[in-house]
Amino acid sequence: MSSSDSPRERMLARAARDIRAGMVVNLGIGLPTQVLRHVPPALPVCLHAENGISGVGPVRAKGSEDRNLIDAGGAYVSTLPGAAFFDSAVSFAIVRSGRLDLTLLGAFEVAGNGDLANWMIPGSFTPGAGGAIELAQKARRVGVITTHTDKAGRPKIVASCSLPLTAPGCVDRIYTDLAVCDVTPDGLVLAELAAGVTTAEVVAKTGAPLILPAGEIPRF
Amino acid sequence: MSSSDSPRERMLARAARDIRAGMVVNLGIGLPTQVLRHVPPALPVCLHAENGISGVGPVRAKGSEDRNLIDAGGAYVSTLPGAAFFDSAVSFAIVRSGRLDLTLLGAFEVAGNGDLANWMIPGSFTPGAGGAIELAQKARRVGVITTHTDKAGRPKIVASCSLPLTAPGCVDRIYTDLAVCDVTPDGLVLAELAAGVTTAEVVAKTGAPLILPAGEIPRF
Amino acid sequence: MRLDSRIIDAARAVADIPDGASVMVGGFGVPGTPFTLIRALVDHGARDLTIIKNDANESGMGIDLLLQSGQMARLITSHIGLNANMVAAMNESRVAVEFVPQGILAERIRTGGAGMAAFLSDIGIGTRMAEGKQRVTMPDGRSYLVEPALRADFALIHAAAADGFGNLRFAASARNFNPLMAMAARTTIAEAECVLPLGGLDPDDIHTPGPFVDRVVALPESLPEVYGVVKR
Amino acid sequence: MRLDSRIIDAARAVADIPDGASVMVGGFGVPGTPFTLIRALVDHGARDLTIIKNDANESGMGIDLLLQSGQMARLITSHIGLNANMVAAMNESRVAVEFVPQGILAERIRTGGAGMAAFLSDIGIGTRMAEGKQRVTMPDGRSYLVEPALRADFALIHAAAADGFGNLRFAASARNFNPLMAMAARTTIAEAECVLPLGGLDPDDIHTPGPFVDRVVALPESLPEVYGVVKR
Repeated sequence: MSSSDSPRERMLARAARDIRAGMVVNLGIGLPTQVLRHVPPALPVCLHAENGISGVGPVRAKGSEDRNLIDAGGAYVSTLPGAAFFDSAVSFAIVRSGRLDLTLLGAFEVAGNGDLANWMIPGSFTPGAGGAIELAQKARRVGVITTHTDKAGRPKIVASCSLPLTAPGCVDRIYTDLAVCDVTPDGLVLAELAAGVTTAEVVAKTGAPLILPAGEIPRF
Repeated sequence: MSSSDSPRERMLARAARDIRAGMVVNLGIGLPTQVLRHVPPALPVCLHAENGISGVGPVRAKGSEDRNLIDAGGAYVSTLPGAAFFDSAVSFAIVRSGRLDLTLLGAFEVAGNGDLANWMIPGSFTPGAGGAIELAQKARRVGVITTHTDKAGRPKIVASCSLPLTAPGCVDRIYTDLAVCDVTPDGLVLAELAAGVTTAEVVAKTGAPLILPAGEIPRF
Repeated sequence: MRLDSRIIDAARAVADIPDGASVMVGGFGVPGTPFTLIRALVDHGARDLTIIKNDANESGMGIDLLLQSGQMARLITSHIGLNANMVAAMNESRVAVEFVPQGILAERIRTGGAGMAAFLSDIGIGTRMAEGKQRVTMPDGRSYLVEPALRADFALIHAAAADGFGNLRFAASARNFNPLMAMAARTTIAEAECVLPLGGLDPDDIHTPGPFVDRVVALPESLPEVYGVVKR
Repeated sequence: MRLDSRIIDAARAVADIPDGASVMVGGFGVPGTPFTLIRALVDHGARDLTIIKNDANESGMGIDLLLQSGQMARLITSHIGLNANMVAAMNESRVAVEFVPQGILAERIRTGGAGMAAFLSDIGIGTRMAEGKQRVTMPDGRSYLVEPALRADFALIHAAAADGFGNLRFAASARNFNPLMAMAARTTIAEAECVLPLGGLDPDDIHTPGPFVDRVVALPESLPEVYGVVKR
């Protein structure tokens, strides 16, 4: 929980607050996995790994890994009491049948209408989609965690994705270092602002039209 | 093995001879199940029960039944060393994917072209097909065991089934108390004769055209 | 992190099953039939139910009670031959019975549980089972039947063992349709002969993972006689 | 009655894999990858192979050896990001790579193993994954993609334990695609860390039933290092 007041940690902590008791949750590689640091230890949550685990526990310390037990990102994990192992078909049955309450994913681009592109950059990054398609399309709720802009300062939230989609209209909520934005039938709504960030800054750094709610915008 | 020289026991013993080492076999209720009495104890054979068992063993004696262990006919069975339990989807996956080498089934009617009717008599017997459809259609080899004629003396082997089919063209071989008949591309062939039975008798009691092979017909 | 507990008593477990609900019921014959949950559903009284079960049990037990109580409006099944009451109810049109070949029934339920829309199969082609079914021709030029997924509002499951999170284990041939139905319902209710604390089941030994199971009902140590060997 | 034994050594187990064969290979990353059978297939030398595997392992291990030996002509997979050799081979068109979303790959293999022709799903609709796929409109008016069954001539499986009849058990996340592929091949070959006598596995504890498995190869008690924890 070091540097817990950095914009990045606040973003992770904010996303963690939407993980509720009793949920079955799948966390993508990278930023989404780091959300775990902010989930209260007493909160009952079932982490799902698409390679066939429910009840994933903390990553194991070097030297105490189980060679047969990795998560979908290749990390040597542990299991919680009550965990289960299953094959890859059952694992995606959980995802597609509505038993996965929430997934948090990374993004190359996310559009104001909820379109997500996070698996392919034609000509430079084409490793295959893995399990991203099903997670994005079928989790009951899909959150994207991303810095608001890329390293060059360009918006990650765009009016329309230029990259091949992972799934259309799948994203419900976007967590960034600057804001929380909700995909609604009316468009993308600025739901919350990070501490010290102005509405004007978020609007300027967002590539999609942003609906500003009436009244004060909550802070996180 | 009492009365092992009766026509009925000879029919069962003849069918048993076509159960070969290493086969996975499903036996229908009634006559087919009784074939087991004639399978040599040392022969390695895996009995499949469609309610989720491979490696079915002998029926248990009264008083030593396991309440959780029945075969698809409701008999309280045992298991052999090396048996496995699985769900009904996996059980029929074995059948449909070509892993069931042989099934022996009963028949109301069986036609010279291999059509089988064994599950429904409109207006009088309509309990549902259970697993018969898949067994008949998908076992690598389908044998029918039946008395050559019904109680009224009418042929069970007919030119064309009048009852609703279990599966069309599915039967490879028919074992009766009088003969063994093979379904071939050319038609139904009289392959073997029971002891003491004449070709003329079989032809007279068979409702489908019967091809008589050149030369002497083997006896069983 | 930790996992939550979903243990509840039988009456409360079925209390929100509404009139008109579809209810999958595990079991093949006696083994795997959730007799206690069925009894609770009879006591609860929801009517106009669509029951999905491999077979109709026998007279006086299992889903025959839902027939006798008048709660069952429709039955989707593979075989009802051991229950003369059900055959009569079908013939008198008191219950609408839809027959599905057993392996197709199993796979349609699994397809629902796996979140797919349908599967394509050649089972039943050339028989009256294929009548009225949608067909698709695949690139190989062959025609297949469209077998739509089956899902239900509720599933009633019988397990040999469970933990509080809903991980389940079945015994012998009592497994049958239970793991498939557990996947295919919006709300899955499992009764278990033995409820263990979390961690009491080895993760490699679990037949149905907890995420599919919403409610766990512990059976009494001394099981009612109906679960026993059938005397004939 | 008794069950037969199917134990054989690795070289003989793969000896009849012909040029041009399709071969499913279990594993997700290191866990569940049948490294010994893959090595035997390299030594055997069959060429022009179509490999079906969730991922391409990493450089220098697993199916990367079949790439480096020039035996792999096609790969059907969900993700190859951890193997730069495979990415390069794809980009240089030395291997034809077909990508399938991971859950669809799993289910297409299971559909093959269950003897069905295809399943219908909405996964990928609205993305380039749907391009060129056959579509079917169901009675609900919605359009679905036809996902054809995947079968193979051979499957190479890694199990934690087996008995001589071919009943298999997997360990933890090493299960992954192994049970699905074991169902979907004409000839299924399993290597096992521990081969028990018949009866050594409880029938309730078996993940893949013996009727799906043709050959069982016992691994040495001291496993090669490639099976171990990956050092990075």
